[in-house]
Amino acid sequence: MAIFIDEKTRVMVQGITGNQGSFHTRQMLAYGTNIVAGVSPGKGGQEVEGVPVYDTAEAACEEQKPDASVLFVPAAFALDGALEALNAGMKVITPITEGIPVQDAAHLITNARTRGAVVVGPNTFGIVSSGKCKIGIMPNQFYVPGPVGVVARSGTLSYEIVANLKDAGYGTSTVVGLGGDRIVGLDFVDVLAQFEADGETELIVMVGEIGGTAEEEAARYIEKHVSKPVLAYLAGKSAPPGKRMGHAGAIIERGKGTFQAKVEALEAVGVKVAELPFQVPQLAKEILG
Amino acid sequence: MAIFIDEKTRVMVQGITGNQGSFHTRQMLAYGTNIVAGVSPGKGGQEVEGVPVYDTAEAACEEQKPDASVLFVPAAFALDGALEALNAGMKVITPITEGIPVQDAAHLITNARTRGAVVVGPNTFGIVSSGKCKIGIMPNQFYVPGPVGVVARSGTLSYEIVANLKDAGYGTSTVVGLGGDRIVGLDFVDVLAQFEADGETELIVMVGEIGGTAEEEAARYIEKHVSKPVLAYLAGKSAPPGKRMGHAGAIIERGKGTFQAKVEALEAVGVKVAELPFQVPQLAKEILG
Amino acid sequence: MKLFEYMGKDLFREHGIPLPEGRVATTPEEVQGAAAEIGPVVIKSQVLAGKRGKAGGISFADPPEEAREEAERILQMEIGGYPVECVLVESKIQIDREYYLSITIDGALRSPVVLASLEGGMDIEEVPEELIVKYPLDVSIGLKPFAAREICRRLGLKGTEAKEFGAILVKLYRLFCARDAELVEINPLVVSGDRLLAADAKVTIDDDALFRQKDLPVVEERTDLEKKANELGLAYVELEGDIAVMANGAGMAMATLDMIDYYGGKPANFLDAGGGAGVEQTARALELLLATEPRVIMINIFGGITRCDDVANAFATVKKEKGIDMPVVFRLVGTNEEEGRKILEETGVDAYPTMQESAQKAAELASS
Amino acid sequence: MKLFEYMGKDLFREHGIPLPEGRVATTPEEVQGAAAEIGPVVIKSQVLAGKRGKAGGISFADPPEEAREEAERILQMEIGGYPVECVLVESKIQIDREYYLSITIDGALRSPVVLASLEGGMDIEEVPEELIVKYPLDVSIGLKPFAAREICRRLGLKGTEAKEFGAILVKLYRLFCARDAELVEINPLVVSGDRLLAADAKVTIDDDALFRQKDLPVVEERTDLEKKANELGLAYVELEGDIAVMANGAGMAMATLDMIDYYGGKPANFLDAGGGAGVEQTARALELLLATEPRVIMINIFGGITRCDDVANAFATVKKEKGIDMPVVFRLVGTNEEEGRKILEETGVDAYPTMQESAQKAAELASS
Repeated sequence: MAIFIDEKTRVMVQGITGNQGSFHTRQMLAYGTNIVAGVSPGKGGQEVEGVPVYDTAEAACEEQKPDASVLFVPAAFALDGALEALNAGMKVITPITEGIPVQDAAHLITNARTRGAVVVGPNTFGIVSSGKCKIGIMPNQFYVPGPVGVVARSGTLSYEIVANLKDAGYGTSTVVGLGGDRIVGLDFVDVLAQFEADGETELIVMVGEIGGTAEEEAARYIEKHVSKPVLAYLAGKSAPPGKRMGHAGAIIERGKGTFQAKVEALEAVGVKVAELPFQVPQLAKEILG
Repeated sequence: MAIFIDEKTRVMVQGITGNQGSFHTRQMLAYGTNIVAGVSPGKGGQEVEGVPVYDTAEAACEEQKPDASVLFVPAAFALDGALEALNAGMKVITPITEGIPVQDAAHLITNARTRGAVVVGPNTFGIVSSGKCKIGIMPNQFYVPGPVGVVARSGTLSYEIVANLKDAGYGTSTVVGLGGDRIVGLDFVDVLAQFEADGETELIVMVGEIGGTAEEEAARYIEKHVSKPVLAYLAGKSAPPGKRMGHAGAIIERGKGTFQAKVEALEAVGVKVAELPFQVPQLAKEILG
Repeated sequence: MKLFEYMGKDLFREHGIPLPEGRVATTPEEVQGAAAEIGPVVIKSQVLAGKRGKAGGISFADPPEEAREEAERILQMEIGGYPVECVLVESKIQIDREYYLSITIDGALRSPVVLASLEGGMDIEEVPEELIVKYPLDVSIGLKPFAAREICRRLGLKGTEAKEFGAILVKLYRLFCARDAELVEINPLVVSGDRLLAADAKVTIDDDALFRQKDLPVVEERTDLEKKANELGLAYVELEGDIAVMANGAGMAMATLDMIDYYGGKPANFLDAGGGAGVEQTARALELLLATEPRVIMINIFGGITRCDDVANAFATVKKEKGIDMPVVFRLVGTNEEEGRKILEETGVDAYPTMQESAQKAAELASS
Repeated sequence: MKLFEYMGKDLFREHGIPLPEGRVATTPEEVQGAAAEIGPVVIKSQVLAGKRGKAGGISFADPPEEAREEAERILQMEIGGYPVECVLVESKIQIDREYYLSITIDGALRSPVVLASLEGGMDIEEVPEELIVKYPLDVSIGLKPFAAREICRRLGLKGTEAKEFGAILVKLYRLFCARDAELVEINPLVVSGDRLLAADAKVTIDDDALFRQKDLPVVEERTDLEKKANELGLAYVELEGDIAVMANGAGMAMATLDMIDYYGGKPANFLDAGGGAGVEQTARALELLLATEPRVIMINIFGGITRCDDVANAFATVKKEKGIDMPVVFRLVGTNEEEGRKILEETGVDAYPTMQESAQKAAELASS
């Protein structure tokens, strides 16, 4: 099974001729991802790592029928590219791009939702169904098939944890990067629901952090709907409060979002919370044996 | 069965305190429609014909849980009202209003489609599932239950035909007014698909007219997907060409839309076309016996 | 509401769509003055009719004195029944290629649609369908640069030309939305050296949206009677015969004409009384029909949102106040039918129950 | 980017949101002049900090001479660490009631949300939740009048007041969208007789959208080091300890701090090298850390979009060109790890394979 993407997923890379685009196309191909097309306006007819490049997503779709897209395009053009992918019928859209205006993200995600498409990100490391399909920028070597589903707010920290899990002998089913922006397409709850239904996933690891209320909402959801064991690591215990949004933003969260509040919410519904990243495999061992 | 609406439909009337709104609320109630709420900004707390009036659709929904709405509001405010209904969760939205700007209609219909809601109209006489629920402005006395499904582009002409059918002893299952505007929520194809699946409908009557390509598209659909007998009457055989749209509009239709083209398209797929309205019952008799 | 070319170009300018330099002029002297400033010019008659070129309403001129002479001729013309009241004096541009670009509403798709072709400069209906790119727009997305790129790809445009074409298209859609247009058309969109220029502008505004486009100039295309009818909220069409027809609903009106025609009658005109006209409005409509002095009046009302009693009351009022000399054939069913018939009876007019009987009677009366 | 009140009010004016009459002034003389024109005034210090009133940064004054004196005092103040550089001189308005109105982004709902309350004039966080109407907006619909009516209904506003409130809300949403705001807040929205007036304005623009809001004034709130880091596309935060930390990714940076803290170390600052920084950029980032003169530098890179070889190359370059005196603890895994390690080895620095080893080592080195 795996969630959102699998070995049948046909991937299109938008911005494939750029530095990041071509580098990560090579990495994804090396992982075994079925990349069928690239898009780069004005570069149609070229090839990148053997992948045919098209001027537009519709042109790519006519010939290659991709169903998922990953975007390596500058923030100012990301909404245009993502809507192009959506309009061309992609069902999974993964904007790696950082710094997309928040209102652009809101438009993209609203539009995707009404079309039944999933937006992974923006500002995400991507999504990988281990051994089947990697869409994103995570380092290949750590993603081996196994029983642990991982859902993370931050990239590198999740690589760390996935690497620790692998060292301890636990592979991953699917690893999902929610994305670091204020508005992202998926939240913990969406992914937890998929993992709960996924035959390959036996243990779910949440990699969260301070700020927002996503972990608290996840806790409420877990209580009612998740029967599989869930582990969490939350970053930011010692972090400075940092810059806050204006008052109106703060009122939405009303004292939620602190490290302590998140740990309490999760532990109250039976989620084990690791104090440091490397403790995750130890807790996994207790559960999976 | 019946299509789109039935005896369980809970109707909300927007603009209920206006002249048309209150008059037709009385008529609909007399027909037996289950009108559960009215909306009229600033008039919340009043009653019209015993129907409670609310200031907003959301307020009406909180207390009365309607699932279909009919709008008697001026054209300039119709988009706002219809989006309000959509946003409050209505699944059938019926703007009776004439003269809604065409771009407003496009927005409404696009939005409705993504939410799985049906827009009957704008500029429609409404929809009636005979003996069960009438949402609209058609005269009550002609709509008695029976085996004929009617779908019409124009109001009065369909009353005429439904009345003729009734006089001849044929009642109607559901009668749908597509609406007279350039952009409407339903076309013949949408309704034909429903009638084909409807257990109560044995014969389908299309009431069309010159202009546009809706009848031609219906013919193509009938050929492939409709097993039930279909009759048609088309108005405008002797009508003057009238005012045309600009060239770009004309190119879209490219010589389609004439009376002759429509008759040929329909007859080619086995649809009997009546020359005058009163011949419809005669043809119905040939089919239904 | 159709706009004159120069008005359309004012909107183009407002939205940054590149145009040849130009001025509107109403006298030969103004034209000469404009030409003196601009250089070699094209003088374009401003009328709502098409085929101005074939009619001699477009003329190139240089020097300014020739522009003056040409303007003198053009300003006296009548094209397609419309007198030329002003001209647009524009810089004569080098024409390397002529493209076509428009956005309009597609009823079947329920959305705006872009039409684009490399074959511009002629009537788009004469361009073979396979040479036209037709690209429907999703209003929830709008016209984003990606759509412009895709349209350029289908056309085969590349490089700078594709970029300029795309930029114009995005602006044209903005105008289309901001101005509640039904049609915005650039034909031809001229390639002039390394620039693209809108050499013509055809803009039609949605009449139903004029209430929120109040800063637009008003262009009147209707006849006086049509205008009067429209002001009453009714649709009026003039025909050739002698039976004045009033019906409610466009379909019903057409069917009524069809039936009169079937029985050998000839309609003089028809009034679509529309939905929900009240007593006062219907009375005014009747007076309007009376003023056309037909041999017979046929009134065919199938009440829905229109109430039979309102129509009957209007008839009774007009009959009493103005008198009606010609025979009137009435057909009245639907909402408040009983009340309506009663009122009619009091005026001494019977209502027929069916459309065919009334149409037949009207045809008979007209030919007697 | 937070805007000063007067800038926010300029945007309000641009969008037709009603305001008290006012002028910006930078000298007591200007304030006196403004007061002479306006009448009784309120003088409001313009700083980005909150609680200006409590700090004495807002003052009512009449006659103009008093306004001048008050301005003299306020213009010399420092509030929340910010010096007052200008004041807004506004007509003193009659305050009958104070409401609250804002639009912001709700990450959990993934949409803009309206917050409204009849309890304005105080910090909205101090208003009980049940007195606040929270209304999420669907961006595919926008903020239409119906939403304004529903919000008024929930607040209990009626009649003219509801109409004005609704009109302001619709305009505020237009501003929110047109200006790529993250927050637009009116607190208080004052009922003054039969009018509603925005007595304050708080507007925060999405930093990520500044590229398309180039006509806005630039407000700089960052420290020099933060600014320098941001210009390199990196996030920089100053802390109290002695270990400079560079990591890539916000989560990783936080986890690195957590781990240093766990082993008894004290971070001096941290640089989130973010995703995809190249050699040049990373070198500049390192130089920035060096300039803070920490006891130890810990670099924790888990390469994804960031490549280990780029980071190693940057380090090698800086080491060679500038020299690095303090101990450096390196942790380097992920994309192009092998290449990166090889380059590091050549500079004589070993990379630790795990985060805990490196964090522990850094803490040890700092306390030794």
